[in-house]
Amino acid sequence: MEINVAQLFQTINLATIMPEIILSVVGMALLLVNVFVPSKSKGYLAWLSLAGLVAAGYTAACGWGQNVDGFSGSVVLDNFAIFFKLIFVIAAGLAVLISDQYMEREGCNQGELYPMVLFTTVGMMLMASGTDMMTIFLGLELMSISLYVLAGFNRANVKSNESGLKYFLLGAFSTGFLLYGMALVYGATGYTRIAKIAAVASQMGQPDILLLIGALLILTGFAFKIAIVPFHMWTPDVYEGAPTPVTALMSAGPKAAAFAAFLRMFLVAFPSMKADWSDLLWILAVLTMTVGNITALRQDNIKRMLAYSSIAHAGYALVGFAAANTTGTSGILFYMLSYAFMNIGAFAIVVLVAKQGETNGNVQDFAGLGHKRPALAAIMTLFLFSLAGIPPTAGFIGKFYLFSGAVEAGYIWLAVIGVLNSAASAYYYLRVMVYMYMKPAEEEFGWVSLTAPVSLALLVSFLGTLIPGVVPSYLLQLAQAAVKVIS
Amino acid sequence: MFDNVWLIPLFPLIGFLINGLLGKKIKNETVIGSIGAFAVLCSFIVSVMTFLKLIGLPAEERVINVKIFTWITAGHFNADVAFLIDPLSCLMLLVVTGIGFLIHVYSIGYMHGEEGFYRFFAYLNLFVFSMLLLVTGNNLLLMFVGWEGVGLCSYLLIGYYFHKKSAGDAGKKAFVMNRVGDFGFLLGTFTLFWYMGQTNNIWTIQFTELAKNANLLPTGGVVTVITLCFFLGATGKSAQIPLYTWLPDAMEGPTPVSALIHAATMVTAGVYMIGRMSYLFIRSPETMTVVALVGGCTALFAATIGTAQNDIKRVLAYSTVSQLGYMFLAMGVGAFTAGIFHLMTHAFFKACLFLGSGAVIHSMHGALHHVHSHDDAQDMRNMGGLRKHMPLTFLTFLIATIAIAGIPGFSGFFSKDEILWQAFSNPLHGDLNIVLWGMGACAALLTAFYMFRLVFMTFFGTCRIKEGAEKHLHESPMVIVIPLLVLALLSILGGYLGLPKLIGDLFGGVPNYLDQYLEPVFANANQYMLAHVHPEQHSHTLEWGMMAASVVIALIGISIAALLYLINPELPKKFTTAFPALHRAVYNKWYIDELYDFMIVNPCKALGRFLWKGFDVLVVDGVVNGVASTVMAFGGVIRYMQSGLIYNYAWSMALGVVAIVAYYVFK
Amino acid sequence: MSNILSVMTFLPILGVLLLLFIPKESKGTLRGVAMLTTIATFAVSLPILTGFQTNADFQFVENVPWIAAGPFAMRYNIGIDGISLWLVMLTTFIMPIAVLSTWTAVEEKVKEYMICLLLLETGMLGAFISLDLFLFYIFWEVMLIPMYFMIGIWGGKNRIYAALKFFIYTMVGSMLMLVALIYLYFLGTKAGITDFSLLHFFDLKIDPATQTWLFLAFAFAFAIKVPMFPLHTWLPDAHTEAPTAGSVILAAILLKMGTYGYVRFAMPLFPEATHRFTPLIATLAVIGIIYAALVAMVQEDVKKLVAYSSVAHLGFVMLGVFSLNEQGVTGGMLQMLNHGISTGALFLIVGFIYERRHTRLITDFGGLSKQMPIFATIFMIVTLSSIGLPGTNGFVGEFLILIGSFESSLRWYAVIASSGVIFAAVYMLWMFQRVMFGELDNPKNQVLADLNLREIAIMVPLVVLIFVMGVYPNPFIEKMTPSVMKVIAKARIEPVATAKVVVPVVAQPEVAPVQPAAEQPVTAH
Amino acid sequence: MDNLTNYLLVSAVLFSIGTIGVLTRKNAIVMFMCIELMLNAVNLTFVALSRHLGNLDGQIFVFFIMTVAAAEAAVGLALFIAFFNNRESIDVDDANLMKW
Repeated sequence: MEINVAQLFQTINLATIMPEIILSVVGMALLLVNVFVPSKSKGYLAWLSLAGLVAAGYTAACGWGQNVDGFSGSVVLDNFAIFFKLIFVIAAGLAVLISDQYMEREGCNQGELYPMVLFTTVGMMLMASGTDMMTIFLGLELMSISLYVLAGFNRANVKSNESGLKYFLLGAFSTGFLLYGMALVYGATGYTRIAKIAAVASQMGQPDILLLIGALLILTGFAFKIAIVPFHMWTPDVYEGAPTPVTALMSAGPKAAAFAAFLRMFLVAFPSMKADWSDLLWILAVLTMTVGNITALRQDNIKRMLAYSSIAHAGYALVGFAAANTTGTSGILFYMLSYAFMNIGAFAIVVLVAKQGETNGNVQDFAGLGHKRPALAAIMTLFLFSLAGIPPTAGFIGKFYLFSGAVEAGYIWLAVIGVLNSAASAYYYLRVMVYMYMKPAEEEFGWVSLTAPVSLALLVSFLGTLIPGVVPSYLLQLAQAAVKVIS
Repeated sequence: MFDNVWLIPLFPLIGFLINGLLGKKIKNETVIGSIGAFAVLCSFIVSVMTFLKLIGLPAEERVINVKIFTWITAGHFNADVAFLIDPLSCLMLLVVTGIGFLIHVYSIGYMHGEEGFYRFFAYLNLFVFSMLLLVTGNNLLLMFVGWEGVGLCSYLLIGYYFHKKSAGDAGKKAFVMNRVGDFGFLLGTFTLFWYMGQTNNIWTIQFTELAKNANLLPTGGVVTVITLCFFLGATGKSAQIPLYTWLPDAMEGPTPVSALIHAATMVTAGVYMIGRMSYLFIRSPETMTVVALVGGCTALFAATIGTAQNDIKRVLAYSTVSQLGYMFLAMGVGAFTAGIFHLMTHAFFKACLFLGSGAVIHSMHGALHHVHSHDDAQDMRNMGGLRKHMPLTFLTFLIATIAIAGIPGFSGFFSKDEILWQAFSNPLHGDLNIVLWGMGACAALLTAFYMFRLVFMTFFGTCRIKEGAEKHLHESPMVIVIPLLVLALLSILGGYLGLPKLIGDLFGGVPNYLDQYLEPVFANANQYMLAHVHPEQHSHTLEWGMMAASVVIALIGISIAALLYLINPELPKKFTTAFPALHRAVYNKWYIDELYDFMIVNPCKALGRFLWKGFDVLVVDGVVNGVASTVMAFGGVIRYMQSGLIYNYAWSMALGVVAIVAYYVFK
Repeated sequence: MSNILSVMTFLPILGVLLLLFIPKESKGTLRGVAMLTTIATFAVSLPILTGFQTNADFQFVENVPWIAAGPFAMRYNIGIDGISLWLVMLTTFIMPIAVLSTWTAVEEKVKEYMICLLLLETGMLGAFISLDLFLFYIFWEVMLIPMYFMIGIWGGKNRIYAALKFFIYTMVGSMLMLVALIYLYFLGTKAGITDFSLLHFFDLKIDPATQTWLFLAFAFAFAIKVPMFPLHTWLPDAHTEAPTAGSVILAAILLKMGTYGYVRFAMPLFPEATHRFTPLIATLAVIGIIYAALVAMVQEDVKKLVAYSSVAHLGFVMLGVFSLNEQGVTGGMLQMLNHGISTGALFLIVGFIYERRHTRLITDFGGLSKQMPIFATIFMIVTLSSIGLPGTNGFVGEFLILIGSFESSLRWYAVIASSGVIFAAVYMLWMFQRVMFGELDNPKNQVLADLNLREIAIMVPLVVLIFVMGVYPNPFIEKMTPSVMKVIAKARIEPVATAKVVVPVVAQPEVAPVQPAAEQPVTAH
Repeated sequence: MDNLTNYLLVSAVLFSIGTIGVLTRKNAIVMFMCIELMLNAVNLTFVALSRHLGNLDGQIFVFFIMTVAAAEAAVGLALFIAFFNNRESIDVDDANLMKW
C-alpha cells in the first residue's frame, strides 16, 4: 500500500487540533524556559501561558462555523467544540492569572504549574473535540493526570497531598468504569467512532443490553468528573485541599469538559436510548442539586462550601441535560461559561482573603470585608448573586434557560425542584454576604493586595458575570449555534 | 338662591384652620376665642338667612340640594360633596350653630388660662364643622363624614386633658364605641346601596333620591336589616343600649364640650339620622319596635343609674343618655316630629344644665384651689347651699331642671309629654304601647327625682365645701352667665313651638308650628303609616288624663327628692344601708363597664396575645422556621456521609454504578 | 421625550454611578447627591403624570428587542397605564422623603446606604412599568437585593435573621412564579405568541386546569409579597429590623408589588382561576384583616404594631381587588396609594421617636404630646388616616373596597372586613394614647425635642396628600378608571356591564325605571 | 462464540476483583494495583472483542490504555511519595484530614 503523505496530512488535518498544538507547544516551551531562565519570580510564566491560551482561543474561534474534522474523523473542530474550548481557555486563563500570587504566598511557586495548566487544558479541549471514544479517553486522561499533579502541587502541604491522592485514586477508579463501558459499547456496536456507534445503535430496535450497560458505565465515568451524586464524594475533599487556583480551574474546566464529551456521546451516539437515560438524568439531577445544596448549608470553610455548591450547579446543568432539547443543552453551554466566570471569580476573592497556609478560609473570616474592602466585597457579592441565580447576572440567565429546557420538555416538577433548590441555595451564598457586610470587621485585611494579574482576573470575571446577565442575547445565540451540530 | 350654604360649614372650618395652625403663635386668648366664636356666629347668621329663605318657599319646595363638587365616583357609585337644605336640616343648623355659638362664648370664660386654649377652640370649631356636615350632607357618605368627624372631635375633646390617663381612656372608649356604631352605619349604607341598585337599578346614596324611591322598598325583610344596621350606628353615636357606656366617661372633657357635644348636638345625631331616613325605618315594623324598646329601656336604665351618682356631670351624663332614650322612643313609635322636638328642647335645657354645672365646677374649683384642697370640685357631696353665692347660675339651672322634669309651661313638658302620649297611643306597637309608656313614665319619675336631687344637693342645704373655701365661691363672669340666661330663656320658650293641638286649641287655635314645619320631611313616613296601620281614635279626655298623669309623676319625683335631700338628708344613707347590694349595683352603673371588659375587651386582648405568641410565632413562623431548620439539620446529617475516607467514596461510586445498572437490567 | 420612562427608571442608576466617585467621608455630599437624584427622578416623573391621557391604553411605551435566543424572545417593553401610573408616582414621591428621613439617622456607611436606596428605586420603578413578563421578573428580583442589604446592614438587633428571612421567603415565591412564567410562555408559543409581552398573553386562552396551577404559582409569589395571611410572618420581622427608610419603602412601595402583581398579572391572565380562587383569597384577606388587627392590638413594639397594621390594610386591598367590580378594584388601587402614604408616614414617625429615644417599646413612652406638640399633631393626623377616618385618604379607599366587595359575591366577607375598621381604631388609638397621652413621667422623655424643620418638611407633603386624597380623590380615580375597567373586563368571566349602568344620582325615577331582574348587571349571589 | 464469552467472563471477573480490591484495601499502592487490574480487565475485553469483531480499533485502544496507565502510575507514585513524606504512611485511612 502506497502512502501518500500529502493525502495523509489531509486526512489528519492538523488545523483541527491547532489550539491543542499551540497549547502543547507553549506548555513544553514553558517547561524549558522555566528551567533555563534563572528568575525567582515566576510571574512572567503566567503572562506567557496567558498569551498561549489567548492564541489557542483565537485559533479556535477562527474556526467558528467551519466544522472541520481531522484524524479520519476522530476529532472535530465544530461550533460545539469551539464554544467549549473558549470556556476552557477562559477558565485556564483566569486560573493562571490568580496563580502567581497564591503560589508565591504558599511558597510553592514552581514554574511547572503553568505548563501543567496548559496540558490539562489541552486534555479538556481534546475531550470537547473528540468524536471517537479513543480521543475522548485520551483527552480525559490528559486532563485528569495533569489535574492529579495540580491537585497535589503544593507538596509540602498535607492537605494538598491528600487532595491529590484522593483525586488520583478515585479518578483512576472511575476511569476503570468508563473504559469498561467503552469496551462494552465497542463490543455491542463494533465501533469506537461516535458517528458510527450512532448509526448502529439507531438500527437496533430494542437497545442491546450490552450497549445499555456500556452507556450507563460511560455515564458513571463522566458523572465522576462532573461530580454527580453519588459520584461526587471526592469533590469537597479535593477542592478543599488543592491549591485554590487549581480548585478554581477544577470547578469550571473539567466539569465543562466532561459535559462536552458527555453531551456529544449521549446526544450523538445514543439518542435512540433517550427515553432510558433521560429518566435517569432526571433522578440524578434532583439528587445532585439537593444533596449539594443541603450539604453546603452547613459548611464554614468557603472552599468546601463552594465545592458543594459546584455539585449543586452540576445538578442544575443536568436539568438541562435531562430535558435534552436545544434550550436545555444550549443552557448548559451558557451556564458552563457563566459558571467559569463567576466561580473562578469567587475563588479569586478567596485567594485574596486567605492568608499563608490556607488559613483564613472560613466564611467567618470574611467578616467586615464589605467595609474594609468595599470593591472586593461588591465584586464577590455579584458572583454570589450570580451563583444563587438572581438577576441581573449571567447565573440567572443560565438557570433560566436550563429550567426552561426542562419546562419545554415537560419536566415541570424537575424545574420546580430546581428552583426550590435555587432558593435554598441562596441561604449559604447570602451567609457569605452576611459576614461581609453585616458583621463587624475583626481584621483590617491589610494583607489583601491586589496584584495586576488578579485584578485583571477579577475584572474579566466581573464583566463576564454582569454583561451576559444584562445582554445575554449574543452569547445565547452562540450557544444555540453550538448545540445545533450535536442535535 | 341657596348657593351660599357652603359658607355655613366653611366658617367653622376656617376658624379651625386659623386657630389650629396659628393659634400657638397668636397666644392672645381673647383673639383666639373671638375667632372661634365669630366663626360660629357667622354660620349662625347664614343659617338664619337660609332658614328664612326656606320658610319663604312653599312647603312642597322646601327640599334643596346644593352640589359643591363631585367627591368620589367609581363605577355606579357616586358621592358628591353636596348639601341638603330642608326643614329638618335647617332646624338642626339653627340648633347647632345657635347653641354652638353660645357655648363658644361661654368657653372663652370657662377655659380661661387653660393650657392649649387655642387647641380647644380649634377642636370646637372642627366639631361644629363636622356636625354641620352631618346635618347638611345630602348623601349617606357625606353624612358619614360628619358622623365620624364629630366622633373624632369628641375623642379629641374628651382627651383634651391628655395627661390624665382617665381622659385618654375615655376618649378612646368614646371613639371605639362610636366606631362600633359606624360599622353598623357602613353596613347599612352598603346594604341599602346594593339592594336599591340590585333590585331597582337605582344606584344612589342620596337622601332625596332614596326618599323619592322609598316606595320601591318592601316592608320588613331587607329593610329591617338595613335599618337595624343604621340603628346600630345610632346607638353608638347617641349612647343607647348597648353602646352607651362611653358617654358618662366622656365627662372627662371640659364642661363646654359636655354641653355642646355630649348633650346638645352630637349625641342627637342618631335621632337626626333616623329622622332623616324615617321613610326607611317606618318600612320595618321590627326595627321600629327595636328602636322604641331600646329607647325606652335606655331611658329607664340610665335614669336608675343617674339616681346614685355623686359627680354632678355624671348625673347629667346619665340624664342625657336617658333623654336620648326618650327621643329614640319617640322615633320608634313613629312620632318623628316629637323626637326632633325633644331633641331641640333637650338641646336647650341640657346645654343650660351642663353650662350651669360648669359654672358651679368652675367656681368650686377656684374656691378649692384657694385653700389648696384636692377635693373633687365635681362631687356634689362637697357642694350645697350654692344658691347664695351664685344666684344667676342657680336661677338658670333651676329653670332648666324644671324643664327637664316636665313641669307644664316649660319646654321639656311639651316635648316629653308628646312622646309619652305617642308611646301610649301610637298605632304601631299594639299591646306593647303600655310597656313603652310605662318605661317612659318611670323614667320621667326618676328624672324628676335625680334632677332635683342634684339641685338640692348643689344649691340647697348647708355648704359642705372645705373649711374656709366658702368665701371664695362667687358668681361667674358675664361671658359665662349670659349664655346661661339665653339658654334658660330658650328652655322655657322652646316648648311653645310645638304646642300640642289640645293645648293650642285652648289658646285659640295656636298651631303646632314645628309639626307643620317638619311635615314635608316626614311626609313619606306618615303617608306610609296612614296607608298601612289604622290608628285608633283616642278621646281628648284620655289625652288630658295622660297629660295630668305625667305632671303628677314629675311632681312625685320632685317630692321624693325634696324629702330625701332637703327635708331629711339622713334618709338616703339609711336607704343605702338597707339595700346595700342594690345601691352598690346602681352606684357602679350596674357593672356594665366591667361586664364589657370581661366579655369583650379582655377576651379580645387574650385572643390577640394568643394569636401573636401562640399562633403567629409558634405555628405560622414555626412552620417557616421549622422547614428551614429541618433542611439545615438534614444538611448537618448529610455532611457526615462525607467521611473523608477514600474507600467509602469508592463504595459510594460502586454502589451507584450497581444501582444504576441494576435499575435498567431488572426494569 | 419618547423615552421618558426609561430616563426616569434609570436616573437613579446614574446617581449611583455618581455616588461611586464621591469619597465616603463626605457624607453631606453623598446625601445631597442622593437627594438630588431622587428629586430629579420625581421631577422627571411629573411630565408622565401630566402627559398621561385618561384612557386604558399603555402610554409612553418603549418596545425594543432585548434578548432573542432559542425559543425565547424578551423585549425591553415598558409602558404605563392608569394602574401603574399612580404607583410609579408614589414611588418617585416617596423616595426623596425616604432619603431625607435618613439624613441623620444613618451615619455609618452612608455611601452604601444611598446606593442601596437608589438601586431600589430603579428596581421598583422598573417592576411597575414592565410590560414584558421577563423584564418584570428581572426587576422584581433585583428589588430584593438592595432591600436585603438595607435590612441586614443598617437594621436593628435581629437584622440578619430578618434580612435572610425576607430574602429567602420572597425568593421561594418568585422562583415558583418563574417556572409558571416559563410554562406560560411555552403555552403562548403554541398559540403563536412570539415574545414575553404581557399584552399578547392577555388574549391567550388557557384551559382552566392549567390556569389553576399557573394562578397558584403567581398568586403564591404575590401573596408572599403582599403579604397575605399566613405568609406574612416575614413582614413584622423585616419591618421591625429595617432602618426607617427601609421600612417606609417596604411598606409604601414594595408591598404594593404583590397587590399590583395580582391586578396586573394574576387576575387578567387567569380569569377562570381567579374566579375559582376568589373565595379562598377573600377568606385569607379577611382573616388577615381581623387576625392582624388582633395581633397588632397586643404588640409592645410600635413598629411591629404598624407592621401588623400593614397586613390588615393589605387585606383590605386584596378584598377590594378580588371583588372584581369597579368600586372594589378602584378602592383597592386607591388603598394601595393610601397605605403607601399613611403607613409610610407612620414608619417615619416611629423613626423620629426611635432616633430620639432608641427604643420603640410602647411602655417607654407616654405623654409625648406635651413635649412634642407638632409631632403629636402630625402623628394624630397620620393615625387617623390609617384608621380610615372620613376626610382622610384612608377612608375613600376602604369605603370603596367595602362597598365594592359588598356588591360582589364577597358580601359576607365585606361584612366581616367592615368590623376591621373597629379593630383598626382600637389598636391604633390605644397605641397613640399610650405613646402620646398620659403623664410625661419618664425623665428621658421630658427632654425630647419636637420635630425639627427637616422632619416637618418630610411630613408635610404626606399630610397634605392625606387630606387631598381624602377630600378630592376624584382626579386619582379618574386617571385609573379606564385601566381598572379593562382589568375587570379581562379578569371577570361573566359578561360585564358595569360601565354602562352608571345612573347619575340626579336621575329621575321615571327615567330609571325598575327593570326586570334578568337585565340587571350580574352580581352573583 | 463461546470463546468470546469466556474471555469476557474472565475479564469481567478480573474487573470485579479489581473493584472489590479498591473497595476493601486500605494501602494506597494496593488500591492502585487493583485499579491497574481493572484496567487490564478492560484491555482483555477490548482485545477479545477486537478479535471477535475483526477490526483493530479495540487493540489500538488497548495501546492507549496501557500508555495512559503507565503515565498514571508515574504520577500516582509521585503523589504517594509526596503523601508519605508528610504522613509517613500510605494507608488511606490516614488521608482523612478533610471530611464533612
